[in-house]
Amino acid sequence: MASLGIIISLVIIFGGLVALFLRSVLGHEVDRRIIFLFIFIAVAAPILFPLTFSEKATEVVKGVFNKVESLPAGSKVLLSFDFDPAMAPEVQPMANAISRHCLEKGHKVIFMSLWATGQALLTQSLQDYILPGFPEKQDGVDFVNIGYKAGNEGVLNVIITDFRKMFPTDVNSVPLDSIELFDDISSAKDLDLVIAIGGGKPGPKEWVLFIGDPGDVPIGFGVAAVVAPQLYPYYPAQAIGILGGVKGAAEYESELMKTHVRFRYMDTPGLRMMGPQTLAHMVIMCFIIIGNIVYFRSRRREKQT
Amino acid sequence: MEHLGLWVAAFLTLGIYSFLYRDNPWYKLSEAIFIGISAGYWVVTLFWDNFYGKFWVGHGEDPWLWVGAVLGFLMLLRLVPKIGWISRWPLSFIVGATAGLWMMNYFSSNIMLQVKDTIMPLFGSGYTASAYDIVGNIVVAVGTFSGLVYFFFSKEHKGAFGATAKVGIWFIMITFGASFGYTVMSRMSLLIGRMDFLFSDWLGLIK
Amino acid sequence: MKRQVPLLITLFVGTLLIFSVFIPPMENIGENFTLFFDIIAVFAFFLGGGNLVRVHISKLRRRKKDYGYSIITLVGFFFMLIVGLFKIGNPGGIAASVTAEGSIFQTTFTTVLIPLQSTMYALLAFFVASASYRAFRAKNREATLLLVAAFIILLGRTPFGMMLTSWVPDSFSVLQVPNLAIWIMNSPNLAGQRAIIIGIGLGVVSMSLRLILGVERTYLGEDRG
Amino acid sequence: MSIGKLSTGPTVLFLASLLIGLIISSMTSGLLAQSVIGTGDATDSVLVEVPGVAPATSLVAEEHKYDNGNSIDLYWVPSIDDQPEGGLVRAYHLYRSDNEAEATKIAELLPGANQYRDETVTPDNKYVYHIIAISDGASAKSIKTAPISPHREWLNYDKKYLFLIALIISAAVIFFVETAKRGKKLFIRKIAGLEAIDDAVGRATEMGRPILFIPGILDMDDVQTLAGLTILGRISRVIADYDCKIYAPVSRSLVMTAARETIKASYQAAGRPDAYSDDMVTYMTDEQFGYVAAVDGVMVRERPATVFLLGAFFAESLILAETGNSVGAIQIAGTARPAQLPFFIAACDFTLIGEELFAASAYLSGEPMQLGSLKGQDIGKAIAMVVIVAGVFAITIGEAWDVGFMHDLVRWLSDIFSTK
Repeated sequence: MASLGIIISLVIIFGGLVALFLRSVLGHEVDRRIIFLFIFIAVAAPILFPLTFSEKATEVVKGVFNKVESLPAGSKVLLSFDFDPAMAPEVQPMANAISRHCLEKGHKVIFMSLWATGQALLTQSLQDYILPGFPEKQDGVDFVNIGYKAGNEGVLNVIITDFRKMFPTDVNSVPLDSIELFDDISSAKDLDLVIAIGGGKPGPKEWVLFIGDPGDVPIGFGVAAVVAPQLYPYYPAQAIGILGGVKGAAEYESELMKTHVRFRYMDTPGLRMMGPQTLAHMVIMCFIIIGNIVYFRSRRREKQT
Repeated sequence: MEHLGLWVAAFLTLGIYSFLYRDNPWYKLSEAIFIGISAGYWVVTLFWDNFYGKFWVGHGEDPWLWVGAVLGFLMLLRLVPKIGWISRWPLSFIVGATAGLWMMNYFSSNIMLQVKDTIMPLFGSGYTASAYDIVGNIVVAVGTFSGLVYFFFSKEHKGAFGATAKVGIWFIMITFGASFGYTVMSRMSLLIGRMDFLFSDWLGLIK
Repeated sequence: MKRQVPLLITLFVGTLLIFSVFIPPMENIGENFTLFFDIIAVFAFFLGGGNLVRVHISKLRRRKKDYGYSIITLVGFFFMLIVGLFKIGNPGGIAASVTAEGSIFQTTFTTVLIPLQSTMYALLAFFVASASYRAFRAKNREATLLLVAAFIILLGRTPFGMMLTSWVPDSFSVLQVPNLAIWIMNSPNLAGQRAIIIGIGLGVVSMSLRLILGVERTYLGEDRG
Repeated sequence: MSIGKLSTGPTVLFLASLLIGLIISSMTSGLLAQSVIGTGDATDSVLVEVPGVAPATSLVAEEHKYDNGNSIDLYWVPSIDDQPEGGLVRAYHLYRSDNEAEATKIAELLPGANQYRDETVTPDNKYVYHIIAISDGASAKSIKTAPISPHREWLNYDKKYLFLIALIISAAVIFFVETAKRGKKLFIRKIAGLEAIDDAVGRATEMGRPILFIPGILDMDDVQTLAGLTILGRISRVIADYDCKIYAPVSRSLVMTAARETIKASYQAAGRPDAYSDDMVTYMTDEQFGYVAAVDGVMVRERPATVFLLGAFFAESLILAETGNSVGAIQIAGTARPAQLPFFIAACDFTLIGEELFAASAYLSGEPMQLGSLKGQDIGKAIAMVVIVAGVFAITIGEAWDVGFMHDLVRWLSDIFSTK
């Protein structure tokens, strides 16, 4: 049913575009309302009948993915959820995808947040989205949620030398000393990978400055689309990769589904959001081409007369 | 009650969208509601936040606030034709303050800091930077310089100067094209949000 | 009096604010101005709101075309005014915040204004498309650059961007469309932005000086006769 | 009073005050540079020895320079027991006593901290500080600082370069204004969007349709709105001459008042005060998108021949410009918000890019004095360009071949252009 709907919609969109393309060769302009209609269908159809494109990951996204993929099982990975509810729609999908990936690979995952508003989001997404897929994982052995501590980059300045000084216990008040996962972790230098998800301050830049550079720990970024361009200067020297906005999440999800059978049917909010986005971008690009054809036709006609 | 709210919201949403086809009574109705309600909303919030919150509560501690109130009162003298010209005083106060405040503000953030940020090496010590970085740095330096040439007012764009100005406008055009393209995605997200509202919250077509 | 006083006020206030940047005890004078401005704006609202009411009542009185909509605007305006100023239906009474959850004022805001705002905002998705169709045409070299930059960035944001150029070897990965898009955002885009921003700074400095010195005085309604 | 006289007075006043400011600042800089420093007084060593942890040492309280006398900087050497690994210190507690009263805790700091700025002091009060290193079950108090009282200072010497460069550029603007006033001809190139204004007004007249003017959506406290209104003054002068209709819906009450004054004066100057009416400017609503909905309605119903969009615009830029385009209006737009310029470029016939918006009213006035100010702006641009070229050159050579004096030059330049 759904696939029939999307096929019909795609036929309508691309059939219409071909018709407009032929008209444009004859030099006919397109009414703006027809453009509006196309945009409406291009966005509405994939929402009603989910349509996902397979994304081929770019180098910057692969940087993060391959690192998680290539680390041996049991590596210590820290994920920091440095965002608030306002930023969540953009970065939550990638936070979920990366968390799942790390757990699937058997890494020992530490979850934390530098944002006061991040702790609730973190705890909730662990409960609702991430952990239900991994009933076999044990709190304290395979993963641990150490929550939020006040102090912004000051927190990082402390954990680079001593985790326990800043986080005496995890979020459930279990002392770190009695948590198996922390047996051979004394400072952030002992981590094998850190992925900072967010994009505000404190965020990726602070992780590089206070943990990545001084501790020689690889850092990956997952950020909102608007801040991504400002972070490219850190790649590849100081950051192993960057996921930017919904598109970054979609690429990561796509890569994840390709390499892990387990995730073939997982929930992919990033890819789902990319359906309408991609179609709309395609429609706009087609109209740019049609506009240029009309322009060149009419100019040639002017020359002839 | 919640149901009613949903239907009101959907009615108004579709009313605005009907404008895309053409002007019509449904849009006019939504527009009239929008103007009336929003103007009222602003009066009320301005009154409680600014007049009550800032002046009424604070004037005891900070007598300077009376200056604002007096200037505001002078503004109202427009309603009296004979002495309406006095209302130019608060106006010129605002203009002077805006000009003075923004002048130094723009001076340090737009001119000084931007110039400082442009001063960066084209390549690192012993040419350590990658070709990618070197090209990027050269492009930034050349682009900023030629862009400034384009804005020169007191010289005709002719000869070598004109050629540099031309390069400058090319850079500016690339900037505009790129920012336009980059924004499309977030604009689409807004529409996706509205569609989600219509299809799932209102009609319940998708779970 | 009518002409000189406003000019002197502008000169005095403007100069004062410029110097306050360099004089620590006057550091907060800018904030004070913002406060004054907020208070003046409330008074001015009598004029604006009054104008709104007057325009619509006169439409009504003269039975102008579409006067029915004026009734709706007026009703909406006064409804919000009464509900908000007297805090009717506010669970916390008159002492509570006007935007308290559950008050009629706040409920109207969330059910009427928020959907209207976000729908109006979302119209942009359509207009971005129609503007691209019309504007991105290769009319001359400048327009072509605009078109090409926009097209590369648009393509770079879809999966097809990667597919089209995935054959490019990784050592030349900068030529793959998504990477090219990133490069454009980082280098030429940054250069253009900087030139524009520096230019704006100078424009503001020069215009502010013209205003403060009284060279520019159109805003005062000064007749230059 | 004639124009010449009226603007000479303020100019002289302004220049004189700038000059006096500079002289005073350079004279007092030496004095100001000697700031008061209170260091730990050895005789006052009231060390509370709780065995187990060592105190922080060398606590120094120093007045923060060039401020209103409301901050004191504190520095210390952390306790020797504050080590990255296996250190004993858990926190530092900072204490202050005001005017010899009992000391109270003003801050708790993380281990590793070695400085703090106390911004809760008032000028001319006496303050004494000490810091306590806290560990599990033990604590150690540092020696107290000598009493220090912050002073209010009258000039911020840190901003001397900002002042100097502002002075140079302002002087350039004023110099050319004065030069022009003395009758020297100044060349200013044509600006395309502005050349089009006359045609656009003429077109509206021919078609018998109104002209719509939108001064942005911000209030009078934004400098772009002022720029828009100054242009409105020039345009409405032309409109009055052509006897065409102008309509300006605005979103702020103050802008409404100012726009009315502006148009009224232009009509008076054109000798047609009778043709002016307050209905030319109406207030819509302060709400961003409510205003857009209203203006869109006006556009499709009044079908203006020409639309001016000059001022501060946000996301609504494209909505307005596309609607204007759909009714077949000629559109001239301008804003100083870089994020919105691409949309105006795409949807309007002419766009004033950033600086051109501010130059427009001067250019349109055609008055030599106003044109002179544009020339002054160019001096600023020239300075920026020279600094960029010199700076990039110096830093590249300095980095690549490690040339000492090039490093110095770069350090000097970035010192000047950092505004603190």
